[in-house]
Amino acid sequence: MDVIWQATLASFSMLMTLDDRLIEVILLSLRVSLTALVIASLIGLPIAACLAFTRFPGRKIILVSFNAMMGLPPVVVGLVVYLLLSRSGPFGVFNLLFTPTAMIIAQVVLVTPIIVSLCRESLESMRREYHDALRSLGATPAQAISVLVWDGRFTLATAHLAGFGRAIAEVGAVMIVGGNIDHVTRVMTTTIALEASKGDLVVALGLGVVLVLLSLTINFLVYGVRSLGEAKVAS
Amino acid sequence: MDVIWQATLASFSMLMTLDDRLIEVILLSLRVSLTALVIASLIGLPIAACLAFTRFPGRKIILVSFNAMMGLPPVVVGLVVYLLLSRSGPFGVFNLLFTPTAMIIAQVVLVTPIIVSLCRESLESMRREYHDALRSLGATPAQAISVLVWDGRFTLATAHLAGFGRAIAEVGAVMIVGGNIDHVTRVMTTTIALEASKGDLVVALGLGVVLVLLSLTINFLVYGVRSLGEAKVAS
Amino acid sequence: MTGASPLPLRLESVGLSRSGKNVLKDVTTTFAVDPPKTVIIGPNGAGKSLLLQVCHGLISADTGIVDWATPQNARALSRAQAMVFQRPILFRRSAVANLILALKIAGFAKSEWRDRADGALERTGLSRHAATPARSLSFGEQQRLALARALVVEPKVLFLDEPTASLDPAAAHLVESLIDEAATSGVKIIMISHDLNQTRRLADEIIFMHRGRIKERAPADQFFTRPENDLAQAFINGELLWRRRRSIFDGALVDDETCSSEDFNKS
Amino acid sequence: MTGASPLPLRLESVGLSRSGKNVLKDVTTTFAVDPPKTVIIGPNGAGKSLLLQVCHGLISADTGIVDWATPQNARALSRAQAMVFQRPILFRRSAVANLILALKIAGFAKSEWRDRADGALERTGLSRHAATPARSLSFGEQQRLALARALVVEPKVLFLDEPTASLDPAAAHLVESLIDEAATSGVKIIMISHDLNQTRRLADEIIFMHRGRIKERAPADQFFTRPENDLAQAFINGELLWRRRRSIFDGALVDDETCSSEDFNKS
Amino acid sequence: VPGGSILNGPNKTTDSFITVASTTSTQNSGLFDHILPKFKATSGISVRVVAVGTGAAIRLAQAGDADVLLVHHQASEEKFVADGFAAKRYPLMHNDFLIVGPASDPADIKGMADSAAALSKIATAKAAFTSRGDESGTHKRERGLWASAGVDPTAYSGAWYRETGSGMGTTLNTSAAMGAYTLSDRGTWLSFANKQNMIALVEGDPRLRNDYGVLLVSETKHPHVKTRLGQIFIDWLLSENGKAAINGYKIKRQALFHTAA
Ligand SMILES: Nc1ncnc2c1ncn2[C@@H]1O[C@H](COP(=O)(O)OP(=O)(O)OP(=O)(O)O)[C@@H](O)[C@H]1O
Ligand SMILES: Nc1ncnc2c1ncn2[C@@H]1O[C@H](COP(=O)(O)OP(=O)(O)OP(=O)(O)O)[C@@H](O)[C@H]1O
Ligand SMILES: [Mg+2]
Ligand SMILES: [Mg+2]
Repeated sequence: MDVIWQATLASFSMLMTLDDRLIEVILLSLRVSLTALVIASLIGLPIAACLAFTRFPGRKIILVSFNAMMGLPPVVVGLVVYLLLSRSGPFGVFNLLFTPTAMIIAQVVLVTPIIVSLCRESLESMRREYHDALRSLGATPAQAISVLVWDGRFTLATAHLAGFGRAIAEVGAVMIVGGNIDHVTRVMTTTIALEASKGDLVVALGLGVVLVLLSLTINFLVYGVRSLGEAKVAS
Repeated sequence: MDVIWQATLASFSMLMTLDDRLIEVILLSLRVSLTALVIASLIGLPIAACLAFTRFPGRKIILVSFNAMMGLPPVVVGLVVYLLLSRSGPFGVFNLLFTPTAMIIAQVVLVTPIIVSLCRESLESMRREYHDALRSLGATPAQAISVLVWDGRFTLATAHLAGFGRAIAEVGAVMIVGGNIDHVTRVMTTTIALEASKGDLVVALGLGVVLVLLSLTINFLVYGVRSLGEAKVAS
Repeated sequence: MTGASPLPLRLESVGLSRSGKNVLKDVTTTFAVDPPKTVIIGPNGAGKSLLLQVCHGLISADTGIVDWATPQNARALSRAQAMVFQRPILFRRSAVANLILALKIAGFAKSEWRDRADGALERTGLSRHAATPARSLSFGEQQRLALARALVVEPKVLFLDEPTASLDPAAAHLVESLIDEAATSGVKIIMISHDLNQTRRLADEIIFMHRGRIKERAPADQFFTRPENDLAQAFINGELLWRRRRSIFDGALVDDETCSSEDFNKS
Repeated sequence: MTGASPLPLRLESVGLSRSGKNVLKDVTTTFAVDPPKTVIIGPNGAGKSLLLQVCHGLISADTGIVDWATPQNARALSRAQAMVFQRPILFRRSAVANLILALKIAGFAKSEWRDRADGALERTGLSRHAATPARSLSFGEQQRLALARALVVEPKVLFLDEPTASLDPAAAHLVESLIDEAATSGVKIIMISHDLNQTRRLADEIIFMHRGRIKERAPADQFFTRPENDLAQAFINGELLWRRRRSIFDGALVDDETCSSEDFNKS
Repeated sequence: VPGGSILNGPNKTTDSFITVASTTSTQNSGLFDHILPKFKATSGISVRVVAVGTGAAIRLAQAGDADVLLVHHQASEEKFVADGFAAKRYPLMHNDFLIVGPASDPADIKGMADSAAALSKIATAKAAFTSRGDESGTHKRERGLWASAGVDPTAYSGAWYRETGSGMGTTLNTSAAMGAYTLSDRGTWLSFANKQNMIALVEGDPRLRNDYGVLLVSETKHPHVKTRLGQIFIDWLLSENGKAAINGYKIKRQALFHTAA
């Protein structure tokens, strides 16, 4: 138990001193996970909107599949991305293995289903409300989707936070495709795993606390923005 | 790329033959993750309902914290549970470390925030609709919550699927607190990680495919039940 | 249910603001068991619905006092009241399940649920819709179901927010007679209506609201024959009100931002 | 917007079922530019709202044909129409933003948005609520905003589902005159109403519905003076309808499961 | 541009680097952190270490995802050469394995010189023993020792014999919490911080010697491999400077790795 207490102290001294290595690792974590989130959102949001707004045969199957893919095992995703990016794989020539790009790709695969499923759920409940009005006004699908996205932006933000949480906390996939190479692909979670395997539990947990604080900060920031915005358009 | 193809074949032959070891691992995975889900639901649903239905100072902070905790890093959770259950830890006397119980505890920690956040979100949107009617009828908090949970059961099911997906796919925490001990605490994800570290990618991926198929099956089952039920009470 | 009526309900200097606007201003009034039927009238946006919700305890006033006479616990107090909202709020269940839920919450014995619910559906003409999901009923049917749900728990005080707005003439009449029946059996009715004919038929006393204030409160016959407030006077002249206001205030009448109701009174 | 009217709209043997019930049965009728104002009346649950939605294209009929005369593309067709729903559906934006969104979707030039929106708010008496979130408006204000949103895009055909149900008498009058104005300028009005006085004032022709069927369609004066269908006759006698039906059918009238309307006609 | 990607990490300005596939034992011991800065200083070449299980490391090298392979299982390394994935195995350094366990020592093996005999005592006592169980170099060595002891521990798998199926550090964490014996390499053991009440019990048996080899991935199998830079790295490791760096890595004044003289 001592260890947990020491780790908390360690995390604070880490945050106080903020040495270059810690900053490097934190920044890489943020860069990788935020980039992955943006890409996942660019891919996932249109898919979610289409699934929410259109009806076609096989839609339900796609929809349930995306739900199931929220539970894709990171290690499996890591292995598949590894095989694709490996020199002997189809995209080997791009030399992406063991780079941050590879980690971003893996996280995009993990985060996209979360964005699709949660955004679809919230867009769909908006759609139930708005559908008749939008149809009646003669909105094109693109117009309708943009209205749904805009008026549902606060719930969509929550979905994105869930996706970001998954990305920043994830270790299995980035470990495999990034290789946890010092100064190149070492992020917070892989550092924690490494320190834990060295038996240095204080450092591992201290970093863990830093990571959790980071998540909390981002969540509170988004929450702040959200409640400022919501106050203006309270329903 | 070959490997992916081989792995798919391997997964089918695994499923065809279904040898005892595979069954053992699958059953343990299901047992651990389903138990964790049930416990997380028993803890999380009442919390979600309270957060959705009551207003008290500090509520928003709790709410955002649960949102942030959806991104708890599994390795960190694993370490903390490890320290708590370790011989020298406060609960060492119970001898739970490296048992399925320890894995369940770790997964409960990971899954509860997901249940709380997603269920709260959906209960809260139900509450916005129902609040005045329930207040007007003079419902006690317990009655109100039971109405919200019952009428929102289909969305709540989705939240539970997301939690289950997280649990069954998770490796970082169960590896640390379970120890991946053969015949005792070896589940699907830890087996996959082990096979991957042996370099046996075909088996690793094959198991991955089995795991994904399992998730898909459960999702489609729940979906089937859900749509049968929804048809009856379409709004 | 059994138990004494919690009336009278006393409001003193009640004020409420929304988005910086004062939507209820200095409302002081009392609702007693007698007269049985009080009808609140007034133009759209006068604050009628908000006042009803403040009385019913759904909204707490920003300033002032809302006070029930009988010192009862909160639960008994809320069980003594029922409300029909302007926009019916029905549960995602069948029509009959909506009624049964209300009975269950109100603490009726399980053995009575089905009979009471069926009786309420019959009285509101919804028997053939018992098993229909409440939310797929037509708007008028929904409004009647909401009324059935309010009546079925046998409240002491019944708040009704335009309960017949979407009803066909026959159904409106049916509802009026149900309201009358309830009042006769001792239920206090506090109701909002836009239909002046209906108000004439039903009301024992009338409250006229405008811009968040109670402008006049009078027994029904007196109100309709000799309203004291000139805005009320204009209002009960029905379509004349519109013309008159238009001619006096040059088209700024429904949206008379330029002339506060105070000005109007002075004029 | 510019463009020719897509009328006449022809319905042939239109049928619709919900949860196994036939809620529209064999509806055959035509809506032409003339007469300008058609009012649909009938008891709650008659299928009026569903019929309007079928006409507007929001629900597709299960059987039969719904056909516009002018072969226009779907988009132009839907832009030529507007509808006010019985339960207003407003966007989670301010009142004025609701109108601007409608203008944007209808393809008006950006430079005109603000002026047109402000004009529509003024005409419906909502200027002082321009910045209020649409969903916190009072019910009557919401209904007027929904009307403003339908009018602002200058449709050729206007579907109105009880647009004055929650309005105070003055506002109802205002809305009636707005409808009249629109009709005069060539907009086809197809409107549902429960208010027989209003129907008398506004309607050029009347459609009477009962139990999913059109029972009678006639010019307004003829309908009110000499209705052919006896159900319609009972209906326009207002409260008499209720008494008469009660006396004949022993209380089973609003919920006359026991006597189909066919029986009624024969009687 | 080596690495090919625009997102190539913080030191994308460094245009020369090589990728080394190695085992967790070398990384966890901290050896690389000690020697790589020295190599970078003399050669200007960065070394990117991907530390995984021995099996996975060999796979990486076979797939052409690493330029240099540095592991500790001689048989696999020789097979790697025989399969044509490398021209030659260079013996690099050695350290040793040791049996560690709880200070209470329930099987009473402390100070024994014969590691196989120690294992049979553990088996007789049915004292908890954690095995890597991951086909790593360490695991293979442990199985060899059991064979010498004439015990088939897998028959007791799940009882007192616990196969953790994970890396050395994780296995040590498990052992510490469980109060179990285990076989560890000295490097990981010395740098391991979560020993709790574990101590070294059996060491010095010649059968516990642990040899590391280094191999350059074949250019003929994988033309893109950075043969020149990889060879520079291997040459430096084998040079006097390299040896001095390896031998100079100490924890608590104890050297972790020894090169051939
Ligand atoms: N959140 C808010 N922001 C701004 N104005 C508000 C808000 N909530 C309510 N209002 C205003 O308060 C006023 C009173 O509303 P209320 O619903 O009580 O009116 P009402 O008398 O019931 O009208 P109606 O006859 O249309 O139902 C309205 O003008 C409404 O716009
Ligand atoms: N999903 C459904 N299941 C069962 N009945 C349905 C369903 N949807 C609609 N109905 C029924 O269809 C009938 C017609 O509904 P509609 O809304 O058109 O009535 P209306 O004439 O507009 O009545 P109102 O005057 O009350 O608005 C109603 O009796 C309604 O209960
Ligand atoms: Mg109101
Ligand atoms: Mg209707």
